[in-house]
Amino acid sequence: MTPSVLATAALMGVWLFTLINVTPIMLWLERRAPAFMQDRLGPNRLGPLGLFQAIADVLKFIFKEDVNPAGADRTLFLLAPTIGFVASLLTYLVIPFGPVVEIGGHSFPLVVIDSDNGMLMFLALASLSVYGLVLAGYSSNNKWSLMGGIRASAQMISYELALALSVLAALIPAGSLNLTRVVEHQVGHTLLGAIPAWGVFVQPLGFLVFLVAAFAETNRLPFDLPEAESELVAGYHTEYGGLRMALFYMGEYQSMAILSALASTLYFGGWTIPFVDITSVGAWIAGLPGVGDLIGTGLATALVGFTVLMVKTYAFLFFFIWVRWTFPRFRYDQLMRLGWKVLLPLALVNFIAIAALAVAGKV
Amino acid sequence: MSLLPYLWLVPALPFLGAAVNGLLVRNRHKGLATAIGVGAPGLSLFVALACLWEFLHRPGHAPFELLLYPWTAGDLAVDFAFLLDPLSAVMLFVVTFVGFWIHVYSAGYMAREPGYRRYFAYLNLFMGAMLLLVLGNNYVVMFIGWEGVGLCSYLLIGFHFDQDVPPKAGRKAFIVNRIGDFAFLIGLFALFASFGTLDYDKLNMAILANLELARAPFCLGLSLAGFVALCLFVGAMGKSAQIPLYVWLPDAMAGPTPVSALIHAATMVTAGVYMVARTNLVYQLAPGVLLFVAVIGALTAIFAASIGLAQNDIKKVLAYSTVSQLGYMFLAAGVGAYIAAIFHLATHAFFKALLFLGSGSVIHGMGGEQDMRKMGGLKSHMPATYRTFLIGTIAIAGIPPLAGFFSKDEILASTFAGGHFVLWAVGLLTAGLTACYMFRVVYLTFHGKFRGTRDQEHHLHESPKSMTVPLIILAVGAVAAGWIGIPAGMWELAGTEDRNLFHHFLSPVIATIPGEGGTGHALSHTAEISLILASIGIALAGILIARRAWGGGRGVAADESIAKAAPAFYRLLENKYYVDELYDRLFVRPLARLARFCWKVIDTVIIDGGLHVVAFLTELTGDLGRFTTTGNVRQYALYFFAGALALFWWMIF
Amino acid sequence: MSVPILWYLLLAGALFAIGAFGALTRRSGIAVFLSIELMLNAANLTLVAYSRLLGDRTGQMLVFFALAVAAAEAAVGLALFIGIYRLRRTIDVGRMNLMRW
Amino acid sequence: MELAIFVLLAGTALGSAILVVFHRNPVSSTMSLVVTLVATAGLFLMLGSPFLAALQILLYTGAILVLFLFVIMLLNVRRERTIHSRAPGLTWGAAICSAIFAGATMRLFWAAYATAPTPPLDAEAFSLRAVARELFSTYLLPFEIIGLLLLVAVVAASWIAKRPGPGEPGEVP
Repeated sequence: MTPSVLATAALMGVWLFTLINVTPIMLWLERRAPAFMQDRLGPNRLGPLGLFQAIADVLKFIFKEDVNPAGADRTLFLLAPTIGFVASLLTYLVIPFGPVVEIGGHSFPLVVIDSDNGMLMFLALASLSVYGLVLAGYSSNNKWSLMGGIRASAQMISYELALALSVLAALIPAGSLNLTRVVEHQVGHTLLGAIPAWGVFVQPLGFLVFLVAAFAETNRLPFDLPEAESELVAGYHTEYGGLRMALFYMGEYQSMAILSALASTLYFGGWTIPFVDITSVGAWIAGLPGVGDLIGTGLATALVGFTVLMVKTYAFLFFFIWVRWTFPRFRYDQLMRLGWKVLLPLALVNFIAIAALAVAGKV
Repeated sequence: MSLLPYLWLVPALPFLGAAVNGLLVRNRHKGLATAIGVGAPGLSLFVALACLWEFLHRPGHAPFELLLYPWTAGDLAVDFAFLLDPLSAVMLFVVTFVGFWIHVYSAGYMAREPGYRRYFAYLNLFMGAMLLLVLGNNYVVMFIGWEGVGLCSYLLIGFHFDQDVPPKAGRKAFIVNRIGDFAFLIGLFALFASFGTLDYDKLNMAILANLELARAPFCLGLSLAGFVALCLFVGAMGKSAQIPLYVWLPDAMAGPTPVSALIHAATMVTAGVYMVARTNLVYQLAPGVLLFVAVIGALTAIFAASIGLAQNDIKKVLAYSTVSQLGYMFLAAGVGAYIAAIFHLATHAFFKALLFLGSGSVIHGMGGEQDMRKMGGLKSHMPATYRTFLIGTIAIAGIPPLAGFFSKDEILASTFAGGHFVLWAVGLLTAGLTACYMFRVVYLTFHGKFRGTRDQEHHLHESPKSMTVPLIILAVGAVAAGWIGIPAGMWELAGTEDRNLFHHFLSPVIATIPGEGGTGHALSHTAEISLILASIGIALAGILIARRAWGGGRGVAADESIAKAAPAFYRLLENKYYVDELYDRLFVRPLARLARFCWKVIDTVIIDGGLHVVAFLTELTGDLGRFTTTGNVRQYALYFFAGALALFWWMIF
Repeated sequence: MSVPILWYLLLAGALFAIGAFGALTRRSGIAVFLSIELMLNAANLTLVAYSRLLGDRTGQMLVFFALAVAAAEAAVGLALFIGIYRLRRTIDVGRMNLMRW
Repeated sequence: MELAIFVLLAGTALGSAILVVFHRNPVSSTMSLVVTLVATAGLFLMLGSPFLAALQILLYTGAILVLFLFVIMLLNVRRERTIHSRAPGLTWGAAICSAIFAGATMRLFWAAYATAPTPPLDAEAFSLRAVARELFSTYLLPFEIIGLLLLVAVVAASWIAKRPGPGEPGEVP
């Protein structure tokens, strides 16, 4: 085992742990946060702040009976949740959470795939997650599911365009598909000498398009038409229960987390803090009495970067919840109109504008 | 901070305004449409003035080039670049200034139009294209603007597309212009093929470095320079309404009046003059073509002026007057007085825009009536319009110290000095005619008794502020615009040094050919003064004749008595020398007949007949072959695949 | 051990033949379409393999364009199937015999 | 190692390709094609073009085949009773033709490249940057034309698939 293989394994482990745990945390947050918004308490009996409610939810999912509906296409029915889950689990590979750090005399980039094709891989893998929903919709042999699947495929194809275009526009200033470069570019420059050149300041329009498209890609309100409970019972996962249902939930929350992390990386400086060099923060922590024995500067830096990225990511996740309890659902035709006639042109305009600015050397 | 690098804003702003108004604003948001439609040219004017101010303070008025985007296709390297030199500076000022005030005027004039927003989108688009034409630093950018203004002209003439006449007039303008543009393009091709560039500067240098090539015989018995000059002049003929391509301009009056003022009087139609002045080096190398230009110009001038005498539609008179004045400009260019041509262009832009806007105000007050026979006595109803219109009339008639006098006089003096006495006489006569028909308009419209219906009389009113203010501003221009070009003779008379600012400003633009004298012909100051007196005299004579004929409340009666005295001649004038009918016989109908022939004989008999034979044969073979076609798609696919495989086999093994 | 390019080519040939068989025999229009996509994919594989073999990027360019054309083809083709289904309530190519004499 | 991966990918591609052609359920056929395409993308990756691999997944599986599924579900195409043509002549013809084709191409490849060594991968020339540079310089015109083609295809598709209005041909009673 060479150090780099070990490091990659460690990175993947950290990410996997983080992503798997997003779901319980979100399950809890999604009950408590709106409760406070609506001036009620939410689940508060189990554990401090009701935190153990998450564990209870997980246990419930695990021990529920696994039902196979009559007339379902069995292979596809079993395959569907896994596809969605795995596809969304793979996309973390390209998101960095720190600079190149030195641990034990070796340098490691804090990203699993440190490649110039990183962003392309991300888009490619993200585009696969639609199969989970579509297949679930088809194989359940249920009209609600079928409708949900059709809606999901149309919606995700439509919004993927706007999403990809805004992501590509966000990459232009750095001139690289490698997300580490993108983050470094954002801290390496300032706008008007004072504002950090975060993507959100350089291209607010692009960020807006990204945000809306991200909501649609993750099937969250106000775009949760594929699982609209008042129209389609539960859409594509109507027939699912137990652990398979949990897989859908996890896939969905993981996509949200990944897209949030991506938004933080592309538009909010990723693992960095404006005007603060996190390597020096890491050095400071490592220099604290008693800490230096435990972890070196490199590991401390990685921890700081990871924490910063997570804070940003969870801020976005909270925003997802906030929006869910704020907006009503779109109608199907409104959804399509928004995607094709508003977001796509806006994304194009943003793309062309940023490209023009880049050619002119202004960003 | 230097503002000149922001020169690109000048055309960009109107384009932006056009895009926003045309694509985003809704029809019911009239206030927004006005704010954008008038605001964009206003900002553009502001930037232009700032740029001009800075340009005037550049040492030696050094030309300023702004490269926006270098574009290359093979050997053809055309930069998207702007050039601000004295010539384009003059044009820039005229276009933005007059253009802006006409936009302001339009806000009042078009207020009740349902297509208000569309109108402003077009008008802004026009401004942008015109500024592109004027500011481009090479012929291709100029040509883009040239076509752009042509398009806008077409759109705006046919603005009332739901009526019968305007779309036809728009089409006519477009088609006639195409003839000219075709020649223009050929000229550009010839230039590029010979000198390998289309930049003004580089081209001039290339020509000066290679005079033999320019003078060498090229085509049609002309030298290269001659050929190019002729082609470009044909282009100018189309755009600037010269004989024989002038026919579209009078018809173009079907468009809204501010459009006539902006496009068909002040700016677009003068593009031809600008282009000839821009190309002056080529013209100087082709004296024969130059003379041709002068003759065409003089002919157009007198021809259109005489038609103007017998027209009853107030806008038609102004249209022919414009044609005539454009003839003047080409006369000037033809005798080598390019600066005089540009000078007249500038002053003409002011007073002709003023006259058109005045007529628009009259038409507005009359509720859409354009026939002067139904007007009269409007003086008391529309005092502001009357006063400004009168100023414009005096200016065009050539009475000092108003603008028209100086420029027209300079043209006549240059013609005389160049030894073209016949052309000079024609020009002088035209000046008299101009004074005469313009005062006829004033007398028929504003003096005497009202001849319209009682409804119209009841409705009569002075126009709103947004219309009268531009009138007043332009009237000031029509009075004062000439003072920047007071001729040398007058300075002599006043005993001071020559302060002909305009001449000094523009003279760097006029190229000099090494080994030849300058283009200016010396004229003794006494001669100059006597020429001035002669032109004042003939203008006064024209005015007096007009007063005798139409003044004192005689009004339309005079027309009738003239018609009775010389019926044939009057009818000839009234029907515009039957030129439209002539073109109809000569070109339109033969073409229609040719098209008919193509349709009835070539198409139906020969082509269709041949096709029928082929079709019959096909049908026959098809009847035989259809036993193999079962309608099964997969079977066809198998045939296809097997065939491909056979080919593959045959090719490989 | 490095894989010889030949193997890729052979695989592409096999995929193409399978696709061709499907395209010729399947009844469902969509399945025919899928088979055609399979053939296209085989062709793409050949191009990429050759590109690698010859060290020339042209093959990759062609694949790029082939992908774009496939997208256009799929859009129009599927729209056609929707139209046909709407008219005739079937997408069985065996029953689309309007071209029959 | 590399050989093992190749065998795995190639086997998957071949097996799922056969499933594409022989599976009764159109959705399963489509999913098999997805597997083939992903496997092929893996082969692309092995051949040193990660760009095309990503594009293959992004475009083919992520968009085109989802469109297929969408249409299948929209039209609600169910299992076919007999999946292949009932005309035996046609089936045999197709089988023979395909076999001939496979044999001919394979023989051809074998004859030409049986001994051809695999050249070393020139990572610089095959990098995303180099590919992009060539695409936007040498192949700019085809690129623009493809863009136009896609636009035309989108317009055509939306027109063809549009529900016909009353009185138009194709109106469903």
